[in-house]
This record gives sequence, C-alpha cells and structure tokens, in this order.
Amino acid sequence: MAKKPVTFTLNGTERAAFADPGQNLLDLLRRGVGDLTPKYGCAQGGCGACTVLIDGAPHLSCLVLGETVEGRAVETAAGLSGAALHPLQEAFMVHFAAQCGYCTPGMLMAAKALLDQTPKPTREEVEEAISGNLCRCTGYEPIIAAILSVANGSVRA
Amino acid sequence: MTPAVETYATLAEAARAMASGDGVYLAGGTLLMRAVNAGEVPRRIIRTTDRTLREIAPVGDAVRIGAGVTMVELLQNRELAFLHAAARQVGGPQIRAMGTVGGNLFAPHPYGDLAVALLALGARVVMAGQAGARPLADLLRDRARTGLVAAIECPRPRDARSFGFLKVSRVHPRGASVVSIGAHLPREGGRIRGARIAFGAMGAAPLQASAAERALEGQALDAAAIARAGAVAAQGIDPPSDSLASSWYRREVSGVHLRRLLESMERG
Amino acid sequence: MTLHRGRGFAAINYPIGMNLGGDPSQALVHSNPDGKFTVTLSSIDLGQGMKSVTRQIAAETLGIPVEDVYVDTADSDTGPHCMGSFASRGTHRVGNAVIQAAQEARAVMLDAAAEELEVDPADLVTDGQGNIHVRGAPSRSITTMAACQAAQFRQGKTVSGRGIFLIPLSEVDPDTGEMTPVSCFAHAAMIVEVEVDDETGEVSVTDMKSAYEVGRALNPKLVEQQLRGGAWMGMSHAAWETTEPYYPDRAHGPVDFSGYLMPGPGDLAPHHISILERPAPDGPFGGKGPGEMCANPVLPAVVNAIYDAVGVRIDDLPVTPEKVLRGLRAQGGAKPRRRL
Amino acid sequence: MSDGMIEFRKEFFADERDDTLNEIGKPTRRQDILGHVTGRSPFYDDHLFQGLLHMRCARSPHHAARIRRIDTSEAERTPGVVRVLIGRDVPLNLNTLLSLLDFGIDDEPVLATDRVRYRGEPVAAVVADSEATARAAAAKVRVEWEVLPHVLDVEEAIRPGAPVVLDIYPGNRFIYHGKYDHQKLRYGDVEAALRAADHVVEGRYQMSPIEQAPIETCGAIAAPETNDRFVCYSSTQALFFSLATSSKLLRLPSSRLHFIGGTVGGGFGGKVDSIHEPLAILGAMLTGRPCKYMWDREEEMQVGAPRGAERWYISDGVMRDGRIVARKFVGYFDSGAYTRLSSYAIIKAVGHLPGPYTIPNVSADVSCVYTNRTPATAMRGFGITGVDFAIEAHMDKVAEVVGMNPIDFRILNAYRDGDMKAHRRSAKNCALIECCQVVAEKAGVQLSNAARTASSRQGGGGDRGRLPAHTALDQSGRVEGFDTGSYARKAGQRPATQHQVPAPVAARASPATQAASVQSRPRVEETRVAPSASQTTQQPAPPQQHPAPPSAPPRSGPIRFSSLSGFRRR
Repeated sequence: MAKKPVTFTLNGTERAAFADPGQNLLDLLRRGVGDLTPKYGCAQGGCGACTVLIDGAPHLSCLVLGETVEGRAVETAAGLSGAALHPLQEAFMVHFAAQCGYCTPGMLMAAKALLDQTPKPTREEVEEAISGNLCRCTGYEPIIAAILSVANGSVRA
Repeated sequence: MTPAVETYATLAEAARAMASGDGVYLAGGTLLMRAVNAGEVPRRIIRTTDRTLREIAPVGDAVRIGAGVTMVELLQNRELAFLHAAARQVGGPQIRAMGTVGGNLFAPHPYGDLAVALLALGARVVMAGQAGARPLADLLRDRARTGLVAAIECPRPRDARSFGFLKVSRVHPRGASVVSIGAHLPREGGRIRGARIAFGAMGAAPLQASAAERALEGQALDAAAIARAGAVAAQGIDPPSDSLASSWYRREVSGVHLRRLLESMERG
Repeated sequence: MTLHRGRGFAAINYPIGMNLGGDPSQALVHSNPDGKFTVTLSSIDLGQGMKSVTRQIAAETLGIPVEDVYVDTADSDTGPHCMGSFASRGTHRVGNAVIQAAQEARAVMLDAAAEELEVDPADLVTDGQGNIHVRGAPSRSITTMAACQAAQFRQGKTVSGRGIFLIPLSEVDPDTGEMTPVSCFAHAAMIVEVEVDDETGEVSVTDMKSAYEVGRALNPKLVEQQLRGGAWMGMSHAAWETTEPYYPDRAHGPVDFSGYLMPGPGDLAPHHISILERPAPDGPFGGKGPGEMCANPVLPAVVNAIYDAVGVRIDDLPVTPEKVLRGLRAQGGAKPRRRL
Repeated sequence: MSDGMIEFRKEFFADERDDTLNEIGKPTRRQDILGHVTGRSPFYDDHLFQGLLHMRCARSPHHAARIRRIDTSEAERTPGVVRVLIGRDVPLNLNTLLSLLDFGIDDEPVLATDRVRYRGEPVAAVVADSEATARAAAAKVRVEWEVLPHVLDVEEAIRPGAPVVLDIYPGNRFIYHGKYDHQKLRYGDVEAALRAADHVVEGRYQMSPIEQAPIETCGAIAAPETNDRFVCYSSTQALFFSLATSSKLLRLPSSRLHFIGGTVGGGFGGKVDSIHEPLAILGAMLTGRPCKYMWDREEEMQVGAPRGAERWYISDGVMRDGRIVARKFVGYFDSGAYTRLSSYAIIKAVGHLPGPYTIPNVSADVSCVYTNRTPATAMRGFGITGVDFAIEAHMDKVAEVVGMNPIDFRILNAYRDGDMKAHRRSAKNCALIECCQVVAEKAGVQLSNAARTASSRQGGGGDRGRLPAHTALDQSGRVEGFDTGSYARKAGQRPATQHQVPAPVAARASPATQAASVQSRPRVEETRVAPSASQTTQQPAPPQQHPAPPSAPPRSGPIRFSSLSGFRRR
C-alpha cells in the first residue's frame, strides 16, 4: 500500500511526487503535482484528452502507471508556452480550432509530437497524428488547418 | 483493491514472480491499466525493466522480436518492414508508442491486429524460462493460462509480395476492426505452398481461415482461386456481434475483403 | 465491386428557444471606474461561444470596443438567473437580456458624459473606439473612461444596467395543439454526396454543400464553428452513432470510444457553406441560433443520397453497412437512381 | 468573405439588415480561447480540494426489478469508505426535472428504494477516500432483487397488458393537459384530404438513441463553504436548473447553495439532467467533506441519458402537380423509464410540424412512451432532429412519386411569409426557399423556372394565410383523473397557481394576456420583451385541490417554491 516516490522532469523542471500503487500518470499529474492541463475523458485510452509526451513520444497518461515515469521527461500543455505562445497555440487561436477547449491540451500535445518529428507533414499525416484524440465540437477541420498552418509557416486566418 | 507493484530487473525474475498466479504482467499498459482504471485490480502488478525485451534480432530465416518492443519501435525497424502495414493499423499514435508486440497477442476482440499478421506469418512464441518456441496459434487458442512471453519469432517472408494485410474499420484513420486479414501465400513455381490466412475480429482471438487456406493451397493466385477462397472464407467461423458489426455482417463481408486483399496481392 | 455515387437533398427550419415557463434569461452590466465593463451572467459556455457572443453584443450596444468588455459567468452568487444553454436559446435569449442591460448602462454613461460636456445626452453618440462625442461635432468629446470616472467619482452614478428577456408561456391547446412555440426560426438546405460500396454496404460521405440562414452571423467565425462542427455531428448521427446498435434490444451497447462510432479525421467530407442572414425581428441584432439546426439536414440528406446512389431506402438510423447490404440483397443489387 | 469553403450571401435580405455595425459581424477571437490553448480554462474537475471524497453508485443489473433488501454493510466496512447513501438519506427522493416549471408529476427517485426500472438505475452511492475504493465498495453493495417483466419497445409498451413501467402512468404514456395520453395537433381535416389526394405516400422512420458524448464527462464537486453553505462546481448546462433541483431534493434554501460553472467541456444536451449536483452536495452534507461525483465513460455512455429513440409514421396526401394537401404523423418518443425532458420535447416537436411547408391539412398524435430503458433526455436538436429526419426522408419519397426534382418539390411546398402554420400562427421571417435556391445553384441543379424565381417574401398569405374552415377533432386517448401541471391546464382556464418572482425590471407591469384561443383567431407570432409587455405578478389563484392520479406516489410535501421559476405547487 505504500506510496512510491517518483522523480521525473515535467516540462523541463525536475519534479518529485508520491505515486499510489496502481495510480495512473494522469491522476498523478493532476492531483499529485497539480498540473491540470491533461484532462480526464475516459481512462480507457479512447479519447486522447490526457495526452502527454514522454521522452518526446505521445502517451495516454491515463494508461501509464504513474511510478513508471521515474527518470523520464514528461511534457504537458502547461509547458508549451513561456513568455510567448507556442506556434501551435497561436494557430489554434487564429483558426478557431477550439470550442469547448476540453480536448485542446491533448490535441496540442499530439500535434507537437507530430511536428517535432515531421515538421512538414501532409494532411494525411496530420489526420493520422490526431487520430488518437477525439474532438466532439469542431469536426476536426479547423484543427487540421491549424496544424498545417504551423507546418507551412503561414499561421493565418 | 490497491495492487502491489513489483518491478524486476530481469525477465527471469519477473517470470518467477508470475508463477504464483496472482500477478498480472504490465507491458505497455494499454490493456492492464485500462482494467485497473475500471476497478479490475490484480493483487500484484509485475513488470520488468529488462532491456532484452526490447531487442530485435535476426534468427535464421526469422526475426526475433522482444515482447516489449512497441509498435513505434517496430515501425522504425527496416528489418520488419513486412509487419509495418499491420503495426501502423494498431490504435492511434499514442497506443502505438505504448502498446507492445507481446501485449498485442493478448488483446481481446476486436483488437490485436498485429497478432493477426503474426499468425498469418506462422510466428512462434518464446516463453520466458522455456527453451524453444511454440506456435502462436497454440497460445491464441487459450490465452488465459499461459506464462510470460519473452519474444516472438516471426519468419521473414521470402518474397515481400507474398504477404498482405488489410484492416477494415468504420472509423478512419483509427478505428477498431470490423475484420482484419493477414494473408501469407508463398509461391513455388507459381503455385501457392503453405497458404496461411488469418482473421482478426472474427472470433474471441485471431484465428486461421482454414477453408480459404485449403482453397488456395497448390493453386496459382488467379481470379478463380481468389473467388473460391473468398466464397469459403467464413466457413467454420462463428464471428462475434458487437457494436461495430453483427456476426451476420462479418460473415458476409469477410470473404469480400479477403478477395480484395488477394486481388491487390495478385496485382503486386 | 462498384462504388456508386449519389446525391441527396434536405431542407429544414428550426425553432429558436423553448416554450417553457417563459424561457427567461437575465444579465447585469456594470463599469469599472476606468470604463471597462463587466457583463455578469449565469449562462453556460459549452464551447458554443456564449461568453464571446454576449461580449460582442454588449460592446456593440454600449458603443465601446470589444476589448473593453469582459463576460463573467456562471457564479450563482453574482450572476442573475438564466434558464440554461440548450434549445439554441443562448444567443437569442441571453443576447436580448444583455442588450437591455447594456442599454441601461449606456444611458447612464451618456448622462454622465452629457453632464461633463454640458450638452443634452440625446445629442451624444459613441464612436465604438472609446469616445463619446456630440453628433456632428467630433471635437466636443469625452472618452468613455472619463465619462465612467466622472459618473462614479463626481456625479455619484452607477454605470450599470439590468436586463431580462422573457416570452410569456404560450399555453398549448390539448385538442388542436395550437400554441406559439417560439418566436423565430432558422433555416437550412443541403446536398450531400455519398459513395456506396455495393459489395460491403459501406458508405462514405464525400461532399456537403449547404446554405444556412442564421438571422445574422453575429460573429461569422463562431457561426462557422457551429456549422462545420454541427454538420460533422449530423453526418455522425446519420451513419455512425448509436448507444443501442440493435435497438430496441439492449445488447452490445458501446462502453467506450472504440465501440461508440464517430467519424474520424480521415472520414471528413469537404463542406461548402453559404450563409444567409434574414434578421429575426426579435433577435439580438437579428441573430437566431445556429447551434442545433446545423446538424439536422445532414441526416436525411445522407439517406436520400444513398437512395440516389443505389436505390436502397434506409429509414432506420444510423445507416450501417449491414443495413445497406441487406437492402442491396433484398432488391438484387444496386439500382442507381441519379435524380439529382 | 469567402475562402472557397464558406461564403456570406449578403445579397439576400440586404434590405432587412443594417450591416454597418462596429462589433457585430466581426470575426473576433473567442474570449476564452487563450485559456483553452494554454489548458488553463477551469473546468469543474480542475478545482482541487484537500481531503476530497469520491462517489460511485451501485446500479441495477436488471431492466426491471423489485428491491427486496439493500445491504450496504460490507461496502461500509471497506477501509476508506466514509459513508454509503441509500434512498432514505435523500431528503426528498422523488423528482421530475420539469417540476421546476410546474410540468409533470414527480416520478424519479435519486436513489431507487423499492423498484428499479432500467438497467443501470442507481440504488446506493458509496462515498470513499479514493475513486478506486468507492468503485470497489460499490460492487459490495448487496441487493436482493425480484426480477420483474420488462418492456423495451415503444409500441409494445402501449399494448394492453404490457408491463407497467411507472404506476402513475398505467398506459406507459405521459398524460398531456390532464386530458390525453398524447399530444394532438389538428389542423383541417386530414382524413378527408387523404381520401381526395392523387397519391398517398406512407413511411415509417426510426431515430436511434444517441449519446451526447462530450469529451468531459458529467459531474460535480461539492464542498462545505463558510457560513453554512455548500459550494458546487458543476458541468451543468443550466446553472439555476441544477441549483433549484438540488434545493428541492435536499430541502435546502437556494441561499445556502453556491453554484459555480460556466466553463464546460461540451454538453450537447447531456448536462441538463442535474443528476450529479444533488448527490455530490448530499455527500458533502453528510460527511462534512468535499465530495466529487463524476461519471466514468462507461456510465456516460450507458447510464447517462441519451437522445431518446423516436419512431415516426408519416402519411402524405399529394396531388399530381406536387402540392401536398395532407400530412399525418403518429410519433412515439422513447422516454425510457422516467420522464426527464421527453414530455416537453414532444410539445416542441408538435409545434414544429409539419416542417417548413404549408400544408392545409395536418394532424399528429405524438406520445411520450415509457420503457425499461435508460431515461432519455435532451440532445442538440431535441424534439426536432428525429422528426426532421423523418420528414425530409419522406419528402424525398413523395417527390419521386410525383416525379419532381427534390428541390423543386421543396420549394413548391415551402412556407412563405404570411402563410398559416399548423400550430395556428402566421409564418414570418421565412427563408427556406432561398436556402434551397442557393444550394441548387452551388450544386449545379437545374431548377424549374417557378422554383428559381420563388421568394419567401412573395406569394404567401391570402388563402394560404387563412385557418381551415373546418378542423376535425376527436377525443381519442382521453384519460380521467390526471392533472399534470400548469402546462397542461389549458382547457379554457388560465394557469391557476403560478407566481412570477417580481424581477426588478419587470416592475412596469402590463396585464398578462394569456387568453386561450382554441381554434379561431390567427395570431402573428410576436415576442413580448419583458420591460415593454411583460407577464408579471399574476394574482395567485385560490388553492386548488388536484385530484390524485391513480396510485400516485406521495407528493413531495405541501408547498414548494422553486428558486428557478418561482412556481409554486400544492
């Protein structure tokens, strides 16, 4: 029953938390660390709202056992912007790519994972990259447009 | 209600820990953590950090793929290009970054697309702490009582064109399978020798379409053989109904999709 | 195998709001001493843009830039009553309440300005840039900030307003159904193009062309969000979604997003939208509510397109490959109609 | 403003618009967009509480069953469980959502006590220190069931001898106006017109149950607040609806409740039912600690109320030239085990019939039917989407029968300004024809000359604007002994028991004009804006004794005053 200490970097900063046995990373980040940007949508791996990057790769934090991020680098939407917004955030604003905003942090992380690997994706690659993330509001089209606009350097309305 | 999480440095230790029977092995987490989240919590969660599980290495005519290799790792490996079509169809990017080859063998209906490809290719399973390998088909017949999978040994098709994979789903590009099909049709002198056709989402686990295999064995891959294989594809198979498709529908279209896959292979 | 192409048409109208208890909503508006305004509501933003559209309505009514308005919702200690966000009522009902509240606040602001400028408030106009001036004499002006400051620090006035919108309940006649259901209607028409696979019954939507009449597009981008996302949902209702795939049998109800089907980013159809605006006489600046009706024409247009393509009528939603395939079998294969 | 995918056709109705506004019509960015893209928008679950407790419900595995006994002892003994709630812990354990608007009879318990009527109905709520513990303990609630026969299909449910879902509605149908087991629409003489029509086209349509599927699941977090109040963070689509429902069920004055919401991760109608707020607050009341009640995805999909299924039968009488002369509807809404909002959806649907067309003879019989399914509720287009599907699929068939292009056919029958609608109000502000024309033009569909030149603003009214000389009425579905609220009380009388809370701006009162006009005077649809012509403090009617419906459950106390609407019921 004992909690386990976990040390990892969160958006570049070293963090320590105590993980409950069986606790998933989503819960650890939200309640253990206070990073509320990953969202609960299903805890089944079906919606992508909890998407974070671990060592650069997109993961469903609801399906990651919290204590297994020991020593790894976790990125969330909270780390996307500093003084300035990330180009993806800017593009999502310009393209009206968010309505309720609940899927947005996970969607942004899935898009970041794509662009980090493939700076000039095709539309099909964008569709594939966000296929693990559900949006119930937009019909995806503005999201795809926003991501492509970052890729072709034309974040525009 | 709260599980004990045990992390072992080696696969052998993890396998010993599994022997008592009350533990569940944690690989990529996409199956086990979902169950844990839903309250199906094992007494013990057993995992290992053993790097050998992540290794991919040639073994004679086959490739040995560590059970802990993820779909993304598999997709990055050129030796395994023949499996890419199937691996690419597993889940979305997140699931592919997490889900492992070993875990895919245990995915319940309608999942397990990679296992379909592996079954069609006649892959064998290396169990932890056991010498030799057993046919994947054996493991798929009874996945409840089994040990810990260390690796898969998958024969490399001699001719890349002899293997084909097709997944049919209702949501694109990521959707669960209405049916998935792996077809391995090695040819000798223009005749098919050792035909293997595997279906996913047509049973509790991936299974072989024996009637279609028989229809193709010894034949040239021509329109007539393809039509015969398509016509008998669902023979002896009682596919499940779910929210994606009924048993009737799966039976009706599995042959159509098999035919289309074979036609695309025929065209090369 | 043959892929058959077909086109289907549908047209609809849609009642805005409800005929329930008068369907009221309220709004409060007040200014900070520096002329920045807060709109206080208890309405809900579900993503439809409640906060944003009421902000623009308030700014337009007050005659100030949108940046000078912030909408605060929904805290029951501060926000006045609202029925809620449903029935396409938000823009229409809450928008009207905001107009009324903003008009009251604007009147105080103009009174204060008039007192400072020593003119009749009826002669004052706002320029929408943060200035109030005498009509026809732009040089005789005061900023909205100075007016609000003067009101609150010299004249002892609250620059604030209250608004409510209510349509008294219309009784429904039990014998004839006579009633006044709502006060305005939005409209839409659509042609959907599909491809039907005659061996598997699979249907893909390949194109949508629509015309939506929305009263007035108060914010064209927010309207577009609704129409695009709503048409996607309509397509989803038509050929993907159900909680009961074997209705009325309760078996195989989906419990996750693998089993609950919705079109993915690879299933999208280009959607060419035309927007018409016939202002509703009682709508805020003529606005109606596009949030629900956007989905409705897609459902029938899809089944009509399938009929056009292969001659199979699907009268039970959702369209599934199985229903199409059974229909094809029953009539002995595809019978294209090509009526459109 | 056109990028190929969207265009604004400003040339239509330009004379009715002032396009020179400052802020209206501009593509201003959303006020909340920065919060959304930075992940900082505060959804209800983004509020952290020290010592938060979690709630999970134990649910019925049966479609219908009597509850012989509920044993919570094992669940209570589970380490980490703080409290297990059952029906008797709920101060007022019976509700119907629209009771706040004096519409309908209380029919649904928060936690079932003696019977369950759908698979998934909650019987107990476990409050524990973790979600996992609450989940595990909920599985340990033992219930002795006596399984009862059930009915899942609307038309089976209304057959004589079908299992009765709710005793207060023995025919398995909601009672409208205390008078009929369905809502009627009667306009002209449909049967006579069908007999005279050149063709009669019939159809049957089925709308499926659909999950709203917001990515954020429904829920609420409640916590004791200073000064003896409770704060509740909620995903509700209707803040005061949820507040007032909680106030009623918990017998707490609204002044002791502080609801915070407004930033919601999608709703689509699925967050109106106010299921979570009362239970979360009750959990906080009974434990003194913050309490969260949130559905997981499986509950959202199978326990959360869907858009209900609808079945529609349509018969059209049409002349060879394409004019529809009669349209008859028979509709069944599958309300599931309880009423929730389906009763009202039918009113909305009936007011919408026969769709955007001018048809001289229209009738409809629409029933809200109870079955042993998950209760249905609102969803995007509630009351309209299903019947629009039916109407427009049917229009396609009728167009084919008369050999017309489907768009020409729509335009020929489209309603125009000044036409009389079946709910007996004049049409105005119509624009269906123009939408049809624009789509035809974009898709390259050749319209007839008449259709191409038609206008919503011309050709309506006149004979088309007059009420039918004769309307065939009937008494089918007549019931006795019901009175289901003010909505239903029309039959000549004025609403008897409503009060409006005097709102500040409503002080300038004018006489409320709610006169009943049964089928004579046409009225133009007009909106009364509150300050100018508001309905205000009506005289309270003398207390009225409502006859109890057959085997009604005990009503919820003598007087209730809703903080939502101010309606009072005795």
